[in-house]
Amino acid sequence: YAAEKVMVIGMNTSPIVSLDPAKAYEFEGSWILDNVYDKLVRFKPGSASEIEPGIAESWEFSGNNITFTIRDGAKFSNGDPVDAEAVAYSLKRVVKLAQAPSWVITQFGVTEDSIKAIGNKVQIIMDKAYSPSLVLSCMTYSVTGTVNPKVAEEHNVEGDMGMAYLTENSVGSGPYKLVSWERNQKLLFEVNENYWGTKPEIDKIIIIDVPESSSQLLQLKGGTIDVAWNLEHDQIPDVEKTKGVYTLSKPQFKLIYFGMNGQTPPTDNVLVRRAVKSAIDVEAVIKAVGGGVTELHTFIPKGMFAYYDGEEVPYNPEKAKELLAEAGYPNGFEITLTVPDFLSTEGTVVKSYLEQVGIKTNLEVIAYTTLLGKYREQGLELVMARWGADYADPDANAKPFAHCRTTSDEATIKQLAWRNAYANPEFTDMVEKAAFIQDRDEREKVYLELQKKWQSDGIFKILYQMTIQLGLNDRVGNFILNELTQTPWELITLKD
Amino acid sequence: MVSNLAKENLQNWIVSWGKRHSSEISDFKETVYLIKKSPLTMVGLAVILILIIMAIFAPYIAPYDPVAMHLDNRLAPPSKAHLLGTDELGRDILSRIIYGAGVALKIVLIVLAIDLPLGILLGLAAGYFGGWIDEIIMRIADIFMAFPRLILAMAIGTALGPSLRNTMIAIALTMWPVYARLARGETLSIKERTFIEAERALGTSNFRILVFNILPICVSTLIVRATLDMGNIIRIAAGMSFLGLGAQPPTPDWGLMVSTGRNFLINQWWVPTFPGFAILLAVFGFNLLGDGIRDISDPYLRRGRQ
Amino acid sequence: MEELIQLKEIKKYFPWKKYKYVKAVDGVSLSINKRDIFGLVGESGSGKTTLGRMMIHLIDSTSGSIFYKGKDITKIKKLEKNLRRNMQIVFQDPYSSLHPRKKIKDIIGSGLRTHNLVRSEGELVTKIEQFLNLVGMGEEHLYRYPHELSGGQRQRIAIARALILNPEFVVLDEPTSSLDVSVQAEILNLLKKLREEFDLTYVFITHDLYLARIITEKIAIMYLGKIMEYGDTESIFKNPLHPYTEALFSVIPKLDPQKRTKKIILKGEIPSPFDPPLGCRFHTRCMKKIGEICEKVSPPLKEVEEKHFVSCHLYD
Amino acid sequence: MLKYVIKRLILFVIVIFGVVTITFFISHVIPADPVGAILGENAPQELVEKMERQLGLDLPLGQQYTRYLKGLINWNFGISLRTQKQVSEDLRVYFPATMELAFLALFIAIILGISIGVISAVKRNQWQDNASRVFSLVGISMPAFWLGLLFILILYYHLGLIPAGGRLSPHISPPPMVSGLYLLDSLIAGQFRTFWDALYHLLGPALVLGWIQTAYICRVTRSSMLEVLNEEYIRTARVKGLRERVVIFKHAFRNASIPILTMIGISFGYMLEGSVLTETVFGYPGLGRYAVNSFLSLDLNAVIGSVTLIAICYALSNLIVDLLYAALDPRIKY
Amino acid sequence: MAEEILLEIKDLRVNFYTYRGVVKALNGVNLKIYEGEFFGLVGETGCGKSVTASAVLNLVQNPGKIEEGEILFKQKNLLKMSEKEIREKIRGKEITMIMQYPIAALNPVINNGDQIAEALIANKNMNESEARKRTIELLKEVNIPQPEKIARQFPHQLSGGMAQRVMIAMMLSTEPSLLIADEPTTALDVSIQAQVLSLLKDLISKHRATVLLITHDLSVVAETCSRVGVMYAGDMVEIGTVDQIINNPQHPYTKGLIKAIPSDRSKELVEIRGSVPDLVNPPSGCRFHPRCDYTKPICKKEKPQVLQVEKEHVTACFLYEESRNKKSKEEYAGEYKGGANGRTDSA
Ligand SMILES: Nc1ncnc2c1ncn2[C@@H]1O[C@H](COP(=O)(O)OP(=O)(O)OP(=O)(O)O)[C@@H](O)[C@H]1O
Ligand SMILES: Nc1ncnc2c1ncn2[C@@H]1O[C@H](COP(=O)(O)OP(=O)(O)OP(=O)(O)O)[C@@H](O)[C@H]1O
Ligand SMILES: [Mg+2]
Ligand SMILES: [Mg+2]
Repeated sequence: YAAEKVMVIGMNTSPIVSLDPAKAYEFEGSWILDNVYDKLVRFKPGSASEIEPGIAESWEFSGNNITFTIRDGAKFSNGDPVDAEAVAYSLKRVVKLAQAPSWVITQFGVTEDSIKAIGNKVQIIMDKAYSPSLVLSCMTYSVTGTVNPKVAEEHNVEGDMGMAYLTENSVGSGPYKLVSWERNQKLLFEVNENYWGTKPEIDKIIIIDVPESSSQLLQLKGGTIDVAWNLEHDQIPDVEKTKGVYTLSKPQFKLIYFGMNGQTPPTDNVLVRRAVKSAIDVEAVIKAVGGGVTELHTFIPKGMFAYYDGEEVPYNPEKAKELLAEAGYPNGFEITLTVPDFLSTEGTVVKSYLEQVGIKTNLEVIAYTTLLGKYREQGLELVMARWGADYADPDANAKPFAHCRTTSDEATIKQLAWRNAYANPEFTDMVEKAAFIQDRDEREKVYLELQKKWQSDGIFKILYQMTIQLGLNDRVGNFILNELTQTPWELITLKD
Repeated sequence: MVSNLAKENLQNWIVSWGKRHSSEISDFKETVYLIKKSPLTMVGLAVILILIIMAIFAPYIAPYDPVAMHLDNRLAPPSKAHLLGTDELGRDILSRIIYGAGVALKIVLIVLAIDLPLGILLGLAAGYFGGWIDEIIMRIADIFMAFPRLILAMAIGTALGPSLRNTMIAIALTMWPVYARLARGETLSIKERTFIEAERALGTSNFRILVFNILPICVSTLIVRATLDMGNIIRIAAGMSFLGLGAQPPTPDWGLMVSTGRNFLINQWWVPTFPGFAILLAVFGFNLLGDGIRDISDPYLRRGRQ
Repeated sequence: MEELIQLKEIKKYFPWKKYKYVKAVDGVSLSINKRDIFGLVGESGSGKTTLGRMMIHLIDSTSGSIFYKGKDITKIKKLEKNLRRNMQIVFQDPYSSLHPRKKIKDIIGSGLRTHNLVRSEGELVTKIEQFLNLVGMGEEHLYRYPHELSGGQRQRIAIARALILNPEFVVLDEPTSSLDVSVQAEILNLLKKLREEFDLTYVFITHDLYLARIITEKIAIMYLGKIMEYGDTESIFKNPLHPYTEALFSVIPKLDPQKRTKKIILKGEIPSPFDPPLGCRFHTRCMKKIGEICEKVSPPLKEVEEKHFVSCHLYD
Repeated sequence: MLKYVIKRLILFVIVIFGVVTITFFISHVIPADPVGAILGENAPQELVEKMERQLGLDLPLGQQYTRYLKGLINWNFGISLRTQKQVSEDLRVYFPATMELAFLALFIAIILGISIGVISAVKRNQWQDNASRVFSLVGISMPAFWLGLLFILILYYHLGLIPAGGRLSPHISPPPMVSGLYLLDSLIAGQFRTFWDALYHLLGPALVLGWIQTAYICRVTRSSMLEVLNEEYIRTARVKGLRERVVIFKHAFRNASIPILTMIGISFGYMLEGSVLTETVFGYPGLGRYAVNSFLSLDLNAVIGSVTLIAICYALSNLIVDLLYAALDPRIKY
Repeated sequence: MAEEILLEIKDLRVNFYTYRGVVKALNGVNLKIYEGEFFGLVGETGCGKSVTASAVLNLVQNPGKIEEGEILFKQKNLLKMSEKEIREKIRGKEITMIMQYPIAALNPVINNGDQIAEALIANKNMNESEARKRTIELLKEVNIPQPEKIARQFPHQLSGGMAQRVMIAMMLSTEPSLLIADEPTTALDVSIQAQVLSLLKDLISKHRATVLLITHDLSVVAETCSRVGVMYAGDMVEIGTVDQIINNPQHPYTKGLIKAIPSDRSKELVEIRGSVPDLVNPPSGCRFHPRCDYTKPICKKEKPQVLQVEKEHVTACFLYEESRNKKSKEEYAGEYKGGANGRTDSA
C-alpha cells in the first residue's frame, strides 16, 4: 500500500462560481479547469506565447476557416473516448449556453452552425480572416475545454446541457478529475487514470478555502497547506526567511489602471487629463504595495507582443500644476475617486498625490460589485480597477482600453473606454484594423503608435502590472506558472 | 465702585446658586464618592477621559500627521521615533490611534444624538397614548430588533454606500428600538404611579405631564442605558469598518486600521495589534464606566437613605 | 348644614380580562356636609381609595351620580379648572406620591402654574415658602428632592401641594398609614389646624378605627365595595350595630387593658372582589348570620337609629 | 396558554414579514450591478442585460416584490448568483455549520458565564468579583475579528492548540449528510475520527464567540443574582438553616434565571451576528460568511435568504425563551 | 414562668458602612429574654429592631458589621461561633424568624409545601415523604383549609394572611426554642391580624417556644407580650413588663410614644417633636435629647446609664437618675396618673 501523494493548496475559493468550462470566468476557476478539461491547443508550460497541441494534434488555417485534427486514443475520466464529435459538441455548447466567457469564441463570428465535426477533424468557420495568433491564443482559454457529451446530455435539465450538473462535477479528459466540492471548504481532485499525456505524480490535490492571506501564510508555515495561493507582497520576505518554504512569483497579464471620465468636466479636457496623469507617481504606488509588481505604463503588459515601454506623460508635479493653470484650474478642483476595496492602499496613495497638486479628492472605497454597477452606467468620475487579459494577444486589451466609437447606448463594445465615457474614433479605427493585420511587424507598428497616442491623449493611466505571489513548501517542485495564470498540474512534483 | 459691586453680585449669585442647587451638589458628591469607591469604574473613567483628551487635543499630542505617508519608512517596527511603529504607507500608528479617538467618539456621540431623542419620542408616544400608535411603533421596533445588529447595519451600510456618515446612520437605525422600548416601558410604569395621578389631580395637562413629569425620568434611564451601549457602538462601527462598510481611508479609524493591517498580523504584528488594542481599551473603558454608572444610578444599590 | 357633595348609587367596575370585573365600589350612596370630616373606614380592598378618587373626579364612575354643590360631575368629561382646583387629594404613600426627580418647589408649584395663580417666579417662590411654613417646614427645603426628606416631611409636602390651590374639598387617603405613630400625631394635628384655617371639608380614609374615631365626625364603614354602616362617629362607636363593625372594634389592639373586650375573631379571608358573595357581602364571615336570607338578599341601608344607617338583615 | 402561543406566533409571522420586506427593499435600492459583478469585469453588456432579464431584475420593484413573496412561501429564495444554486439549498449546507458553532459557543458561554457570574455575585466587591468582571468585560470589549486573529496567531501558530480554520482537516471528508451537523452526522455514520476532527475545528471560533457571549451572560447573571440575593426569601432560606450552596442554587439561582434565560436567548441572536465576523476570520463555511459574501457580491437572493433565516432564528429563540419562562416562574400566566 | 435566661444580648454594636458614612445602627444594646416568655420590642422605623433580630441569627446584611458585644444563647456566645456552627446548630433549629412581608419572604418559584418540607429535611433529618406528611399536618395546625391543595400552590396564589400562616408553619415546624417575629402582622388587615396573632399565641404556648415579637405598635405589644423593650435610634431606652411600661413609663420617649397613640377623641394627640435622627451623625450623649422636653446639659454630653427602676424595669435616662437621687417618686407618678385618668374617662 504505497502512500498516496496529496498536495494541499490554500486559496480564497469564494470567487469560484462554477467549474463548468462554458461558465467559469475567474482566474481561480480557469486555473483549475485547465487541468480537468482538455482544450484544443495550449501554451507550452510556462509560456504565454508558444502554442503546443492539446486534444488537437494539429491545426490548419485557411481563409476564415480553421481545422483541428483530434488526437487518437484520448479518453474521458469515465473511460468514454474523446472524439471530434465531443470537441465540436463542447464548442457548440459554449455558443449555445452563451455564458460569460463565451465571447472568447463568439467574437470571431462563430455560431453553432459554423462548428462541424468531420471524421476526426473539427472545422470552425469564422466571419473574417483573423490573425491566427489571435485565434489560437483564444483557443487556449479554459472555455474551450472538452466535456463528455454523453454525460452532459444525461444531466440535461431544461436545455442547460448539463450545466447545473457540471458546476460541481467533472467528466473531462484532463490529468485530474473533480471528485467533490464543498463550497467554501474544499475541492478535491484525483488523478484521471485515463489521461493521455504525462502521468501525474500527485494522486490527490486538495484546494482548501483560506480567504485571508495571513491565514494562508500561517498555514503554509504551520505545514497545513503546501501551497499558499495568494500572498501579499509584504509577506514574501517572511516566506523567504522561513526554512522549508519558498516563494514563486510571476508577472501576470493583469494590470491596475486609473481612469477618468472623458465626458464630464473637468476631465473632459485633455489638459486636465494630462495634468492628473503627471500628478500621479506610479513608483510611489508600487512602493506602497510593497513592491514585487512590475512597472507598466501601457495597456499591453510586459511579456506580450507589441509592448511599448515608453511613457508619454511621466510623473511631474510641476508640469501638472502648469497644465492645470493652463486648463483654467489654477486652484485645482474637487473630484471623487472610486476604488474597489482591494485597491484601497493604491487609492490612498493616488489621492495624496492628486492633493499635492491641488486636486481635492474624495476617496470612495466600495465593494467591487457596487463599483461595477456604477461603472457600467458611466457614473464614475475617477476610478481605479484591475483588468486581466483573457488571452495572450494585444487585442485582448486594446479593445477594452481604446475601442469606443460612441459613448451612447448604441456602442458595440461597452468596455472600459465606454464605461469612462470616452469615445475616440481614431483609436477605435486602429484597434479594429490591427485585429486583421496578418503581418506581425506591421501589426506591432500599429499597436505601438496606438499606445503612444493613447498615453498622451487618453483617459487612462496604468499603475502597474500585477504579479502573482505564491508560497510553496519545499516538497513541492516544478510548479510552473505563465503570465495567464496557467499551471500544468501533471508536471508538479511532490517529495514525501 | 462698579467692580466691587459686580464682585459682590457675583458672590451673592454664587451663594444663592449653591443654595438652590445644594441637592445637586450633594448628589454629585455622592456620585463622586461612589465612583471613587469602585476601582473598576475609576479605571473606566480614566480610560474615557484619556480618550476625550486624545480626541480634543490630537493635533497637539500626536507626534505626526496621521495621514502623511512616508513610503520609505513603511512597516517600521516600534522604535523611539515611532513608538507604535508605522503602517504600510509609513504613517505613524500612534498618531493615527490618537486621531482615531476622535473618530470613535464622534460615532458614539452622533449615534446617540440620533437615537436618544428618537427613542424617547417614539417610546413616550407608544407608552402614553397606547392603542394603535403603540401597536405600530412597537411592531416596527420588533422587526428591527429581529435583525441581529451587525447584519442590519451591514445591509443598510451596503445600501447607502460605505462612509463614516452612513455607518452612523446604519448603527442608529439598528439601535433605536432598544431606546424606544425602554422609554415605552418606563412611560407605562410611570404613567400608573401615584405622583402622576397627583399631578392629574392638580389639573396638569397631558402635555405637561408628559414633558415635565414623565420625560425627565425616561431621559435619565435612557442615559444610563446609553453609557452601557457606547462601547457596543464603537465595536459595531469597528466591525463594519472591518468588513469594508465603514470609514473610508485615509480616515484614521481603528476598525479600518485593523482591517487593512490584518495581512500584516504575522510579520508586522504592530500594524493590526495596536489599533485593535485601542478598540479593546475604549470599549472596555466604556463598559466599565457604563457598569459603574448603572450600579450608581440603581436606587437599590444606592440606598442608605430609606 | 349645607351639603357639599352627594353620592347616589355610585359604582365602579374595573374591567378585568374579558367579561370579568373587579367590583371595587358597588352602589354607594352618602352625603357629606360642608366643613365635615367624613371618615371612610374599611379593610384593604374594600374600595375606599376608589371611592375617594371618584369623588374628586380623578376616575370616572361606572354608574350613579355625584353631585358637587348640586351639580352632577359624573356627566362632565373634563372638569373645568375651577372645579378641579376645588377638589384635591392627599395620597396614602408619601414615598410614591412625590415625583422623585422634581424639586419641592416644582412639586408644590405645579398646580399654581397650571392654574395661573401666580404672575411671576418671585411670587411663586413667596407663595410656596408661605405654605411650607404653614405645614411646618422651612424655606431650606425649597430646592430639595423628596428623597432627602423623611416620611413625615414628605406627607407635609403633599398636603401643601393640595392646599396651595385653596380647595374646598380634600380627600385624605390614609395620610398617615405609612408613618410612625409619633409622626402620625404631628400630621393629624396639622390637618386639623389647616381645616380651621381654610374652612375645608375632608374625606378621611383610614383602616384604623381608632384614628377615625378621634378625627372624624361621621364615618362610613365599607366592606367589599359596599357600605355596611354609616352615621355619626360617636353613635357608631358607642353602639356598633353591624356585626362587621362590632368584630372590627373588638380586634383592634388596645393599649389600655380596661378597654379590651372579648375579641371576635372573624373566620376566613376577605372574599375576592371578582365575584363577591351574593346576598350580604359579609355573610361568609359573619358570626351572627341569621339564615338563608343573608346568602340571597343584599340588605339595604336602613336608618336604624337616628342618623345611623346599617345594612344588615338583623335589623329587618 | 394556547392563546398566548398563537398570539406570539402571529407576532412572529408579522416580524418575519417585516424583516423580509425591509431586507428586500434595502437590497434592491443598492445602486449596484450584481449580475455584472458575477459575470466579471470583462463581460459584455448584452450578456449582463440578458441575465438581468432572466432573473427578473428589470421588472418594476413592486412586481419583483410580489414575485419574491410568492417564492418565499415555498421557501424558495430563487437562485444565488454567486453559487448558481438554489439559495435554499445553500442555506441547507451553511446553516447547520453555523448552528453547530453557535450551540457549542453557547454551551461554553452558558457554563462559563453562569458560574463566573454566580461567583462574582456571591463574592461581590471582593477580588473574585473584580477579576471576573474584568474577564467578562474584556470579552464584551474585544472586537470579534481581532480576537479571532489573535487566537489564530497564538493558539494555532505559536501553540498549535487549534487548527487554523475550516470545518474539517483537508484530508478528512465530511460525513454523509443527514442533518448537516458534522458532529451529529459523523456519530450517526460511526466515523469517530471525523467527529473529533470536526469538534477540533469548532474549537477556535467557538471559543471566540463563546467568550464574547460569556461576558453578556456573566454580566446578567451577576446583576440578577445580586438583586435576588437581597430578597427577603433568601433571608428566609438562611433563617431556615439551609446550607449556603442550597440557598444560592436552589433559592437564588432559580429566581435569577429568568433574566439569564432572556440573555441566553438574546445571546443566541448575537451569536449569529458574531458569527459573521468570526467565520470570516476563521474561514469557517457558515451562514455568517455566506451572508457577508452575499452582501459583498450583492447576491440579492442569497442576501435575503440568509438574512431571513437569521432573523427567523433570532425571533424563534426569543419565542422559545418567552415560552420557557412559564416553566421557570409559576407567577407568569398567559 | 421559669426565670431562666434564654437569650442575653450584651452591649451589642452594629455599624453599616455606607457611602454616606458609618450608620451606627445599634449603639450598645442590652437585652435579656427569659425562657418561655413573650417579649416585645417596639420603636419607630429605623431604630434598629430588625438589625437586632438579624444579629441574633448572625445574618446582618452587607455592608453591616457586628462591631462588639455578646449574644448569649443558652449561655453560649453566638458571635464566637463559626458560620457553619450557627447554620448547623442554631438557625432553623434553635432560633427561627417570621418576617414582615410574608409573600416576599416566601420563594416565589418553590411551592408552599416544598418550602416547609425543605426546612424539615434540613433540620429534622426527615426523608422526603416523612417531611411531606408532616408538612400537611403543620398546615392543618395553622388552620389552613385544604392543606394538600395549598401545599401544591405557589406563594403568589396566597393571600397575605395565608402566606403568613405558611410562614409560621415553616418556622415552627422545627420546634425552635426562640422564635423571632419581625412585625408579623403589620402588613395584614386588622381582622386578619387578629387571626394571625391569636394563632401565633396558641401555637407558641403549645410548642413552648420563647418569642421575640418586634413591632412598632405598642398596642399590639400591650395585648400580647409579657415584657417590652423600647428602642430609640439604636439605643434600648427602657425595658419592663407591659404593665410597668404602660402604667409607669420612665423614659420621656416612652411617654411620648404612649401619648401619641390615638385612643380618645377628647384628648389632644401629642406629638414628639422633631424627627428620627440620622444614624450617621447621631446626636451626642443621649440620642433622644434633641427631641426631649426635659433636656439637660448632661444629656448632650454623656450616654445615660441603664438604671434599675423596679424589678425587671430598667431605663436609660438622666431624668430618672436625678429623680431617683431626689427620691421624689410621687411627682412622676402623679404626672402619669393624670394621663391615665384622662384616658379612662371616656371608655
Ligand atoms: N385601576 C384598577 N384596575 C383594576 N382594579 C383596581 C384598580 N384600582 C383598584 N382596583 C381594585 O379595586 C378594589 C378596591 O381597591 P381600593 O384601592 O379602592 O381599595 P382600598 O380600600 O383603598 O384598599 P387599601 O386599604 O389597600 O388602600 C381592589 O380589589 C383593587 O384590586
Ligand atoms: N443594609 C443596610 N445598609 C445600610 N443601612 C442599613 C441597612 N440595614 C439597616 N440599616 C440602617 O440601620 C438602622 C436600623 O434599621 P432596622 O432595619 O433595624 O430598623 P427597624 O427598627 O427594623 O425599622 P422598621 O420598623 O422600618 O423595620 C436604620 O437606620 C437603617 O438605615
Ligand atoms: Mg387605598
Ligand atoms: Mg424592621
